[in-house]
Amino acid sequence: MTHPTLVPAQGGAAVPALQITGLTKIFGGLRAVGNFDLTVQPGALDGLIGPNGAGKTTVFNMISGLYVPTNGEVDLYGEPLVGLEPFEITQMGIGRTFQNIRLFPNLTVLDNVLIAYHPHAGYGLFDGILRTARFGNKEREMIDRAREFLAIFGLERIQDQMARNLPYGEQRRVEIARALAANPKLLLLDEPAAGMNPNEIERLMEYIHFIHDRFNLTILLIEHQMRLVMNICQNLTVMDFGEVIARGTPKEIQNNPQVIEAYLGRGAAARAGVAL
Amino acid sequence: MTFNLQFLVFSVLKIVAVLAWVYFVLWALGRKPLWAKLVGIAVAFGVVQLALTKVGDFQVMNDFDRGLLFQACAMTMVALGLNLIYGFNGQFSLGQWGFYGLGAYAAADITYRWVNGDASGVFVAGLGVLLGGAMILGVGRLASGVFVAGLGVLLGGAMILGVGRLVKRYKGMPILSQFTLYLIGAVLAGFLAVVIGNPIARAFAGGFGTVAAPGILQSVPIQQAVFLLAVLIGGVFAAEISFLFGLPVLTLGSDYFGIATLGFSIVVQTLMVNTDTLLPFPEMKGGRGMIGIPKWTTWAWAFIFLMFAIIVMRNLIYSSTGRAIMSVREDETAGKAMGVDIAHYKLLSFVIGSLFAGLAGGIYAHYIGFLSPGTFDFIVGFNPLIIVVFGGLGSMTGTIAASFGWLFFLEGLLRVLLGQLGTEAPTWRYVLYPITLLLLMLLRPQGLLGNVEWGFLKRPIYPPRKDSPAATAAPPGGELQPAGE
Amino acid sequence: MRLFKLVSLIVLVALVLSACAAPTAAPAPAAKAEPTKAPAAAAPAATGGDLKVAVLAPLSGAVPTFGVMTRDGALLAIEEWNAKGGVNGKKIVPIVEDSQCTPDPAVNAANKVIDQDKVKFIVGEVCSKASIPISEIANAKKVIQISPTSTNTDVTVMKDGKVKDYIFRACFIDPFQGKVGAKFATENLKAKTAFLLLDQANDYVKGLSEEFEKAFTASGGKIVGKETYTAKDTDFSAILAKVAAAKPDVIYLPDYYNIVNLAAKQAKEKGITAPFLGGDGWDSADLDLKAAAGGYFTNHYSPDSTAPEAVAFMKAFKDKYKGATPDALAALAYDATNLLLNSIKTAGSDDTDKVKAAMEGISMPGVSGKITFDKQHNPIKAATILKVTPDKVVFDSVVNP
Amino acid sequence: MAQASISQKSSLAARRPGARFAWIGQGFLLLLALGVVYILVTSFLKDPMLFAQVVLSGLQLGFVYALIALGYTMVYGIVRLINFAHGDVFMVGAFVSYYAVARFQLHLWPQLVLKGLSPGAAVVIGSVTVMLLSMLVCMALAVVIERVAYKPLRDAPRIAALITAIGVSFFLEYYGALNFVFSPRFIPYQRPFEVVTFYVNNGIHQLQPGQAPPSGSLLFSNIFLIIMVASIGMQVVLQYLVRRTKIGKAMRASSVDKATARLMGINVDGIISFTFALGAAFAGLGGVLYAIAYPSINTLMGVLPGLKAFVAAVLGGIGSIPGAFVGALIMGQAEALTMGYISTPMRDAVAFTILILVLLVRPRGIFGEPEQEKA
Repeated sequence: MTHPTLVPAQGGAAVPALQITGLTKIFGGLRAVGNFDLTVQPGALDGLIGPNGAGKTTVFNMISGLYVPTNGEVDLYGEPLVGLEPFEITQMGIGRTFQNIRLFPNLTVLDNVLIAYHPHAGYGLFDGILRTARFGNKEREMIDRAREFLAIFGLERIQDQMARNLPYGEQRRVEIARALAANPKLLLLDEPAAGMNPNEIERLMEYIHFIHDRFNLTILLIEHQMRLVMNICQNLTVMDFGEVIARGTPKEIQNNPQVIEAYLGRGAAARAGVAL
Repeated sequence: MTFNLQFLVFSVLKIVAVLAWVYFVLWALGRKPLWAKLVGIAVAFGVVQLALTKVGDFQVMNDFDRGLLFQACAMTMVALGLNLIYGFNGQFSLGQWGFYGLGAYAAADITYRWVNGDASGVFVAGLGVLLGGAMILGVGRLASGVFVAGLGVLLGGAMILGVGRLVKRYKGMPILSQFTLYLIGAVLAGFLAVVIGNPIARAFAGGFGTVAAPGILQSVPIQQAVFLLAVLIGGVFAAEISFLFGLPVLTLGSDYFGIATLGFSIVVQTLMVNTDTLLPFPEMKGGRGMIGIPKWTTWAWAFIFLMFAIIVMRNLIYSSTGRAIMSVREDETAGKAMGVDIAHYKLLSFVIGSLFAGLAGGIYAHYIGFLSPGTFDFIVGFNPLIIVVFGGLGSMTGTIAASFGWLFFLEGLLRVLLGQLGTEAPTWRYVLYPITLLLLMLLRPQGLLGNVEWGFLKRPIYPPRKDSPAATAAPPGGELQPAGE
Repeated sequence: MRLFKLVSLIVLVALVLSACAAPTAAPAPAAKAEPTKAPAAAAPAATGGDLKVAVLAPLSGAVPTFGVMTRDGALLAIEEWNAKGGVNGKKIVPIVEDSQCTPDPAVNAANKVIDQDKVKFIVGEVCSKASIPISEIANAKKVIQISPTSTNTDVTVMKDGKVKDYIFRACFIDPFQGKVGAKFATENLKAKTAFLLLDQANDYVKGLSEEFEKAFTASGGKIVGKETYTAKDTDFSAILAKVAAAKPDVIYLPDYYNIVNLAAKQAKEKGITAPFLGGDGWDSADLDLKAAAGGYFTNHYSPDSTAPEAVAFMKAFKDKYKGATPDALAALAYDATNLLLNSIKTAGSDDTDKVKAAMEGISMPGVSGKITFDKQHNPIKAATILKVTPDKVVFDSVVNP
Repeated sequence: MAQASISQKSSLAARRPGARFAWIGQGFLLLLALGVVYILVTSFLKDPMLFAQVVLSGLQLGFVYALIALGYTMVYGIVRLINFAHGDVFMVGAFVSYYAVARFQLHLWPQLVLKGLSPGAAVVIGSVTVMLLSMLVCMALAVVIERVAYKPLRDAPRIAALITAIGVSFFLEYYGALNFVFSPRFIPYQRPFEVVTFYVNNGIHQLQPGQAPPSGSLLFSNIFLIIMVASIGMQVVLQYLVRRTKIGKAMRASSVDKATARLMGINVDGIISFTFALGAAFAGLGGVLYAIAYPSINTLMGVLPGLKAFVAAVLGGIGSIPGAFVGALIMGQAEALTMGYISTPMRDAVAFTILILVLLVRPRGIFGEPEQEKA
């Protein structure tokens, strides 16, 4: 996929994986996100945090094309994304999960993953209808690949179950696996630990580390669970009321009074630290 | 009036036999080696053919059953198409009946003209459909090769052909603009088809001979070929109209789409009533009904098209395209995030579904030999929806079984039963029918078969390869337990 | 348990709904048909087996009222014949089927009675769009079909102009009534201008108004306007506003009484004084006399006619159906059935070829006048003009085209 | 910032080059709109009186549709069900009033019981009694239908309830058409009061029976006024009920989130039944008024008005009460003007074309809240 790029990529070698500049979204007069900037370096595992309603998911939706930004730029490895259809953005290499898990509930786990392979199926409508040799080969290949892929996540034993019948934790893992199956360069995780108990969060952290290393991914995640964020993220960006209020390493953020204020309100800043 | 138990028992048995036959067909299609498949289909075909044959005075399936059978075949195709649109793609459509009607009228007009020594139907409609198709597909798709290039040069119809490409090149064009361009293209295509098709048709006029001495073009093989062509053109015509209509309208949400498609059905019926006044088709006779359509549908044709629909449907569903179609039903947003072009697959399933309806229309028109706008009333148009829901949304087997079962129940069993019960009883047919409908829906809201599939329609299994590499790196947290389940 | 609850609730609804209407002693009595009873014991016994006659009528679908009337008329005729000992010594067994005024169910019904019940004689359908596909099947299988009310010429004639041998009809075809109506308008009403109201989708209405237009303009009249409506319309005010603006001498509305009731009533309320003129579709006990008062329509018989057949029919129908007044559909179905049974009697057998020949040569006094068939199997009858007064429909004149 | 927005714009244009062709679609719509305006303006200029008369008849239709549409929109708003049986409840309303008037002479009771009442008041009271009776019967019927056919399916797929709605509709139509119920006939309706026509021509005069109004006068009837008053009145009552009362609050809560509403102690099933009953009451009233205005009744009479009213509700934005009203008025005008100036058979086609075009421009109807995509 080549697209004419009118905005030149910055720098020669060190093109950031994700570069967001001046991103703004206004919903009928309400500024959900304003002038948001973010740079994620290749191979990073960064976090985006902020209190409820800070506009984090809106940012994700703009990156993945579900919302068209009112203003601003999103570049993936120098390629501008704004204006593309969501499916095109996915095909350019952004995978994502959702805050409230969005699997295809009435399809099997295997089918869920196979849909992620769809853009690279390698055969078309007529191959499918006529069951050409090409269909046979590619389909077989795809299914084998999906199985191997599921095996990596230890999901092969549930591959023929309907997604809706899975327990919550497995649904979460299937969703992450499905996002990875699309072979993204950048993975967006929207509150992966939502609804998990501390024990599960522990495992999830290992899991995220594992996929980060194994697939050589760049990951950007939204999370409320500070323990997870503080433990695994390299850089954090904090949002409140649609604006960036702080950036830095987890350490720096932990001690930033502005952040504490955003989370706990004025006055609580003094007693902070423990909560984060 | 004496009560004839025998008829009643036969009617019940017939329903059972028909369902058994459907099961057999699906089982036979599901056999592995090709020859076993073919033998199975041939047997399924032959059994019915034999039952339809009159040996002396004995005939297992009389014309009453034959009629039900043909109507069931047509209904199956319509309902399968609707199941693709609604059951698999999740787009609540009430317009299927309109496309059925379009296909029926288009196909009927072509053969009508042919038997009356006018080849213009085939050529004008055929060219129109081809040009329209070329316009929709645009250069660089299926029709990219000799055909489109040749015609494009020949006709100077670059504009028409280009619409698809134009739309593709200028991404992000608003749907309404795309629609307008396609509409202009379609009108031009129709115009060109008339201008070019008519002279070609006239060149064939000599071949028809007279009524007394039919020419070569009225020989049976050519008539059959024209019939096949007519049904195909009817189907493709319906599909193309569905493309034009679906392009803007599919952007609406589920129920809104449903109402818009209901509107489409009603508009189509209005046009049918006015074929001889607003539209230039005096032979269709508007509300009076079109007579003189050759009754060329044989069991063989009905069976072939039925098999066509079943096989295409199944192959489509169990392919990557099918999974993409289903992802739209399951969760559009997640589908987008997985790289599925939602709009494209909505349109695709709508067009294929309408194609089935259009083909069914052609089969129907040449079975009954008479078309009246009354047949395509929107109230009757709820029937395919009822059938699809009865059979189970998203179950192909359910749709097929329900189509046959529904017709043989409502038009078969109920008719025979109530006919026996005196002269007042037949008025109760449409009282008992909704009660049955209510009870069935209340007892099995998910449809009779839910999502069970039989034989051929079962999901194909690809057993894991023996040499499949074991998971190379066991993931941490593999034993993730459900949270608070 | 749930099922039981549901069933009982459904039954409850049914009961309440019927309770609403049950004591049928209203000013406008409902047609209360009953299952035909066996012929009275006093009747001479029919001995020679059964003769099955199918009655195909739209008992559901868009026009169940026409279907019920047709069925009742036909059943009355059959009952009378059975009371007289049947035909050729055979008891007549009616088989009623619902054909819904739609091609598919009509074809299924026809196939069922022909193939399953082995019927050789069909009375029906009401609507042309159902009668045409039935006629094609019946003609191919040498089954005699007589449609009481399908006016479309295509019913008895094939596309190439050949007459379908086994298909007849008992009603006027369109041209005749249209001509009579036009003649009456110009000569008796001295009308110079006329306004046409027609239903594009109804071939009966369309046929009549086309013929009326031809005949009316040929005799020097002028059509000052033409408006279409559809059968499901109830609001005619937009159309009537145009009629009022055109100020015609007569308004030609050759549709069934239900449309006439609505249109004429609204016209009266709009102060339109020009008389309405129509066809035999007006003839019904349910015609709103106050609304249509001052209008005229062409018909084959007159309710106050003194012809013995008509008087007897009116009485018999009222007796059998608890005071219901027959309409044109019932009268025509009655005549159609009688034509058929008379022909079978004349032929002396139920061989359809013989019956067909007998039918072609028949001359029978019917409720709707003396009936003979022309070459295209259409009946030849004289037309009467009836006048609607606020209390009753009265005979006005006889017009020969 | 300025820099960023420029670069963004140029980049967007590169990504979406087709966006600049929006004028094609807009032009298409504009051409259609111009065509409509042209027809309307020329028709108006040709004969303003006729035009006004046509508009008036459209208003009458529109007000009746509004009454039925209220039921559709309320039910859809609360259970997301297209209640196809609603049109048949409307039909039952008309029949109940017919039997009340023609058989039991219910409309005459004030004259018999309350002697000394002025004739005018007696007619009013009698007619209102008939209407109330119809409304009550329809309410009861709707509650029974809701309990039998819809409630057991509340957790089933939405389509199952839709199919039962179609089933109930068929049942009412064809069960009603049985001879011992309503009979299948087209019954001339007997009005509880006489329709009086007035004409406007240098003041308002009453049109005497058999009198032709002077040319150039505008006609309207008392039934038009009654329909208008009833329709607007019911609209106001409903608005008040929904906005200002406790039960209205409960209705709104249930339509937003049934589970939460239940937790808040709202009897959601009761509210749903109430909504059905309320809608049916309006439909019953609509049925009586419709039958008085167009006095021929039949068991299938509810199908088309029901469908039109539903379309009107969708047009206005289903779930929105003022939307149903405005949508119904638009539908009425579209029908009357098509009948008057294009061609009657095209009426339904025109109505649906308008619907589709409106939905394309405003996907949730005129008053509908645009749905924000949740990700």
